[in-house]
Amino acid sequence: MTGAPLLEIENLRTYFYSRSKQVFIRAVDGVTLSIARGETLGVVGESGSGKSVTALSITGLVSAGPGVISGTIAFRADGVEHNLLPDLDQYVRLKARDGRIVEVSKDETGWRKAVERLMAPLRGKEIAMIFQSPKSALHPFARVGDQITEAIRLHTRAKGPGEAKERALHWLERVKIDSPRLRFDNHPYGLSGGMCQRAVIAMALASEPSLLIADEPTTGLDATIQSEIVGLLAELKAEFGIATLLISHDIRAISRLADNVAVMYGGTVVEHGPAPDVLAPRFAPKHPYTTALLASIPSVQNVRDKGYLTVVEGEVPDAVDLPRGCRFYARCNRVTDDIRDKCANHEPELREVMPGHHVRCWLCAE
Amino acid sequence: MNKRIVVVLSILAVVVGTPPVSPAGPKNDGRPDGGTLGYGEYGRPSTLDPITSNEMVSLRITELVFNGLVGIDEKQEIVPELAERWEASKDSRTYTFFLRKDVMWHPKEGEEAKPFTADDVVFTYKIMMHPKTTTPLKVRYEFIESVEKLGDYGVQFTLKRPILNALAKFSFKVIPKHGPSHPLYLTREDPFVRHPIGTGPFVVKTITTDREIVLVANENYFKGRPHINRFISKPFADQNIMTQALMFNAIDMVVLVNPRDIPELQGDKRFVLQPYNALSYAFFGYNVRSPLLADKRVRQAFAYAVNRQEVLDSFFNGQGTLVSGPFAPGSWAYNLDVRPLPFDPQKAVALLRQAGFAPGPDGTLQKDGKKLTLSLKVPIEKESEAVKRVVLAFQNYLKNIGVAIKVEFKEWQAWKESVFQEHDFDIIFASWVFDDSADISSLFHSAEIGAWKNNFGGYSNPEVDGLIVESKLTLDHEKRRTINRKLHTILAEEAPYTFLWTLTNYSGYHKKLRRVAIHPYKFFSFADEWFIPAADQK
Amino acid sequence: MTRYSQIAGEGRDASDLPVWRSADTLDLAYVGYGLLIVALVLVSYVLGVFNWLPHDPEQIRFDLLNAPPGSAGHLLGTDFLGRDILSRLIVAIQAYFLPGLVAIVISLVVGTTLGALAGYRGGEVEVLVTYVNNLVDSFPRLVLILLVIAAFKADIYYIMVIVGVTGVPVVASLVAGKIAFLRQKHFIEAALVLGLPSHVIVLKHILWYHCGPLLVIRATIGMGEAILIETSLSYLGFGVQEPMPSWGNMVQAGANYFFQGKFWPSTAPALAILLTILGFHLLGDGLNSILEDRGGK
Amino acid sequence: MKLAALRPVTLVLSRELALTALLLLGVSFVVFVILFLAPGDPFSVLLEGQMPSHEARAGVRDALGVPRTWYVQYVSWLGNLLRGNFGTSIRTGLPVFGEIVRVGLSTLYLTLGSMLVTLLIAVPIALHSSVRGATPLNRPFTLLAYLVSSLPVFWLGYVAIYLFSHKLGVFPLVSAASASADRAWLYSLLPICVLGIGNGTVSEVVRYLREELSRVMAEDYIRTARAKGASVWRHAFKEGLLIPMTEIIASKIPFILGGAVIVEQVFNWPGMGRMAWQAAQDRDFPAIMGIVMIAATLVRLGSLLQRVVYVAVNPRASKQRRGAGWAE
Repeated sequence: MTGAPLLEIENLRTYFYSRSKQVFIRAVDGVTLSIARGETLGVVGESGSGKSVTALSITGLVSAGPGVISGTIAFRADGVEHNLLPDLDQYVRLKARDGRIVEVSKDETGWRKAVERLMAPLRGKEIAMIFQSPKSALHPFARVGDQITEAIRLHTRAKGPGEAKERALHWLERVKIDSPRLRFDNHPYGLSGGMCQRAVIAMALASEPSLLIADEPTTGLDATIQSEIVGLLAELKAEFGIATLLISHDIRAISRLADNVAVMYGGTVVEHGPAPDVLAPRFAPKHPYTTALLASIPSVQNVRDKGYLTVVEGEVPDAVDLPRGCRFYARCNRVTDDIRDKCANHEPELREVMPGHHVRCWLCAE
Repeated sequence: MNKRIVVVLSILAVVVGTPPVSPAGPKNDGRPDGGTLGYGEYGRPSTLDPITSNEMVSLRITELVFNGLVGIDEKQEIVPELAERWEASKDSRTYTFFLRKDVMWHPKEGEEAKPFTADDVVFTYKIMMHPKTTTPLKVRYEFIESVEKLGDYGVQFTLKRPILNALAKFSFKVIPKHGPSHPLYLTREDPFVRHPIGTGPFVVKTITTDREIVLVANENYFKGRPHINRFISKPFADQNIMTQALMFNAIDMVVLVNPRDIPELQGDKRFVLQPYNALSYAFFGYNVRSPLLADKRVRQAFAYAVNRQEVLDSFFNGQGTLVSGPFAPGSWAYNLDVRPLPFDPQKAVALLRQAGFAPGPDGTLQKDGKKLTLSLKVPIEKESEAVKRVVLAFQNYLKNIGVAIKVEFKEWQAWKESVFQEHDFDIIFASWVFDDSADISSLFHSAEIGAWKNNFGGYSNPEVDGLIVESKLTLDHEKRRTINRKLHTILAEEAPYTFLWTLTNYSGYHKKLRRVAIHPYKFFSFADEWFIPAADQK
Repeated sequence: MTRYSQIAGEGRDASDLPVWRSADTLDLAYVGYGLLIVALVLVSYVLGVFNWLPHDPEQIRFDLLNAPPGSAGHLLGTDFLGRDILSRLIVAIQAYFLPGLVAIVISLVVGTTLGALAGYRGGEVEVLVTYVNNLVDSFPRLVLILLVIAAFKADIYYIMVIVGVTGVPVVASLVAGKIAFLRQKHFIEAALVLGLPSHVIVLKHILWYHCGPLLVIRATIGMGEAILIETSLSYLGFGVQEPMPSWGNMVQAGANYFFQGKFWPSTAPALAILLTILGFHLLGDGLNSILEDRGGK
Repeated sequence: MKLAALRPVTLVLSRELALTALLLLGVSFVVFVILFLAPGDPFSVLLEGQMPSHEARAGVRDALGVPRTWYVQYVSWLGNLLRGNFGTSIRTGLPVFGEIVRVGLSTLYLTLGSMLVTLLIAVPIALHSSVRGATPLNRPFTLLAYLVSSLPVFWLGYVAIYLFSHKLGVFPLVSAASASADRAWLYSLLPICVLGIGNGTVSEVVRYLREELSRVMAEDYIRTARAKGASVWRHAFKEGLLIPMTEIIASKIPFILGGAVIVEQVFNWPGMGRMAWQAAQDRDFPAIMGIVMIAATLVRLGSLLQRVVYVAVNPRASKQRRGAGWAE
């Protein structure tokens, strides 16, 4: 079953419940994605478009309860298929008064237990994660080396602390940390952001996972370091070819690393296809949002074309109160009168407009 | 009420006596030796020697450890102790004591026991009077001019002036010359005050980390080895807990049971409640310097206004007797013909009217614009329920006749200063404890007015002064008796105090203790006679 | 997903409910209880002041010493002088009212001043304030009070001054901490940029807007502490003195009869203390979590 | 602890020691000032029972060799303190220092024991409610913690004695020394528990631990730990439990010592508290000075220990300037 993708996300919905407003915040609302072995899938979108929550949902790290997750996530590691979302609804009880849900009580304990039971064998071992702001992602009190060693001892057949340490050092070298033996004994506060991120990456790779989720790995680092890290990731990709879910709003990073790209907007995927096509400004058909997004990237290309940079006008829709129709409708500059009604009132499907290229827009309806 | 103002005076002595001298070694009275007695103390002793110590807890210990030249028995009679006999000169200015020759000091650890000699007596007196010595006793022995030893077993005291009942004063406890580390004076830094050695029936063995004082029988006590092997004094910080401790056999004896616990113990067959008559009475003392209280009718009115019997009955289970005058009841000087004033509010009001007081707008009496409002000062103590009850009851009674009393609680020290030094008070509630009920000169003689003198109320009355002096000068017992009865009558009528009652003290102890007799104000004087049947010694 | 979709769009009119509706019911219960207690305290204070009492709290009944509850119209029974316990409980509030206020005012005023200085000025001042705080914190409260009693006198106001002073560090660190937090959020810089004079910033924006609730909560807790301290001292004989009733000296007096199986004289005031202080605590806690919840979302 | 970690510890330790010394100096001065301003005269205690004349007092004064000017008094007193000589108790004439050390040990035993009890109660509640959030299980316990924190401790003591000694007869009512050895510990159990429960800090300990733990649980590095499948506890323990625990306990020592004063009275425990009370009554100034000093020292040592733990755990601590340590 090599053909089957490594990870298949089907119509994922992750809602948070806000007690103070007594409503659901629909962070992720019907995302469908899939990653094949060795593929790097880039996910782009403004902040608040639900990229990170998607990632966290996959690894069951969505913490802020009470919330609800539904849909299916199929993960196929070493020939076994895991459904990462067993039926969690049973742990949620809704109390509705005159149509509105006034209270959501959630059996946190049961919920967590279920998730943990499922995730225990996968997390870290099969699915590793890289986070943004690496400095805070590392344990402040523990030596960097030890943190990596821990991952190794947890998930690999490294025998004894000695060997584990060796492997840890080996990984530190792999991620191009200068004088790894020295760094091994450093505490996070002793390292620069870039080094921390390298260490985090080393920690993630050290357990030789089959899926790597990089959640905005370059955010919170200054520009030069960013490109360094991207470069590193590129090399590692070439070297190991680990399937990667790369989340970033840094289009350039995506374009450099991703095979396929999914564009998220308002908690759902609006466009999904091969990286070159999706990221090529003139490629058609294309979702207006993607166009706008690309147009807003500072790049020689853009400037030459227009002589100025455009911005995506308007704001990301409120996750609490999503429009009935197309989520981009309010900001869309390509609505034509004959489809305006549809745009306003009916949400378009994500349909395959070309082999392997999906767009969610009425323009591409026919 | 364990802190009291102690006035120490003395009584007429029968002149000469030569009692039988029982040999050292076991008492051959057929009663079993052995057993341990643990008794509870409220508070801890400051020091364990007779000179620097100043409260009841220490007093009890010193009574067990030391002896005086003479002793005073239950019947207030002078009995020989360290001195086997004595002589007074005709002019009663010199007293000669002939000491026992068979008395040994408790051995110091690692040393031979030394014999008791005249040197020790002289030493004790000298050290007592030394300016650097910290002791409450000095003032009591200023009447002695000199002391000299007549051989090893004779001491002669010369008095500055002949004073009445000098003999009883020689009951002061004698300490050994080789005891204190400093030869001239005794301060509380001296180790002796914590590890005293005496001649008494019990020897201080150890002080545990819990401040329990363990005393063991003195094998060669000159009156014969005491029956009980060990006395243990256990300090308590809470009287309720102390009573509980007695009831749950943590201790065997409480020397002075709190009145409120008496019913509980009475019901209990395991314990004996033994009354013993303390030579004391409680009173409200008035500051006659205050213009409001200068008029005796006011003071009398107060006496009429208070239903003392009711208070006694409901707060002290009637354990006591009302007193009508300045002498402790049971003393020969007490005049039984004078009846305690009855409870009679109308009379009280009438008296106040005569004194010129009329009810003001707010109900409180007043005289030419001046309200009849008085301050009643009371010392703060942790265990002060009885005091509170009496004082507040008093306040209540006087309110009923339109007198406003402001009750003020002050810490012990501050209270003493404002009462005895600054005389800044109208009324106090206190009680006198006598070791002789017949001499009240320091309480009411006008010469005793002044800072730190006992006539704190500033009461002065020539007639009373006269009578007091007269009674001091007459040596004829009957005459003195009539004089004192007269004094009693006058003071009862003058009411410088409102005389309240004398309480029956109860000691509660486990019934295994036998032949327990308790001295009115020295408590453990007869402890060497107590015993525990062999069966109960466990 | 239909299961959740029905409420999906209904955020519109549901947004921004008043605090009391959005808050967790139990927190509300806490606060409610706390407020009830506060109200009770105030009411009984008024009752005491105007002497609207079931009985004369001073009236001694020789025939009714330590009478059990309900006897002869004494709802909570009588004490060791046959005085009505209920009336005394009510009157006793007054024993705390002013002294407690003194303690609270001292700790709040001094505390906020120091805290604000430390947090706002920072640097040397902060170090100094820290030192002072640690210094005060070094004294066990009760022992210090005993010291002062030994030195001066067992006056409730003296004691409350100590309680107030020893309460300073907590307040100071609360305020300073808050300010430090605001600094992190560049709140103060922003204000400065707006050209606000610093006293306005400190007083109005920092203390009033951000520390207000904290301080209110501290005040209630401070009151509770005052009551407990007074109780302990009453046991030692140094508390509020008769004839003025205080819950402390009532418990103390009543406890003398505890072992004789007469519980009510001490239990009634003890419960009063318990419930009151509990009320103060819960009020503080409830408010805390509600306000946080608000701030959080 | 690895050698690398040791250096900062010693460094900070020395800094802390200096601060402690400075604080104790301050303490001593405060104490002295209070007592110096005091009206009345401690020496009258010596003459209790008699109505002392001023000359007599002066006599005592000279006898004890008390200098008259305040700074001489202070300096000499301080000098003595440093030499471990706290003067001699006016009441008992015993050297104060030795006396305090003797009773101090039993007080220390009492307080440490009760701290343990407090933690045994507070930690589970805090853990449960911080990890699980408020559940019907831990809510009542939290409430209970609040309840006991509002009890007058001496009354609690009476209740305890009534129940366990009076009614059930479980615990002996006598102090350790006179109880037979095997029951000695039993006797000490009751006061320790009463103080542990009734010292009024349980609720605060619960609250603080809960908040700290939930704060740490929300940290990024905990998420990282979960992401790599490591045990959350191992990662959260130091900052989430160890440090807050030491902090709160260190800061509560004064309260617990205060509670000890009462509990020692009730349970007849031969400790510093009783000595303090006695001294307060008798105006035994040297004694109470000494007690306050020792108590303050204990408090300081507590916080010193807390700092040591903090530094040992947090390698960064030695780098940061020691902030006010605001509880935030």
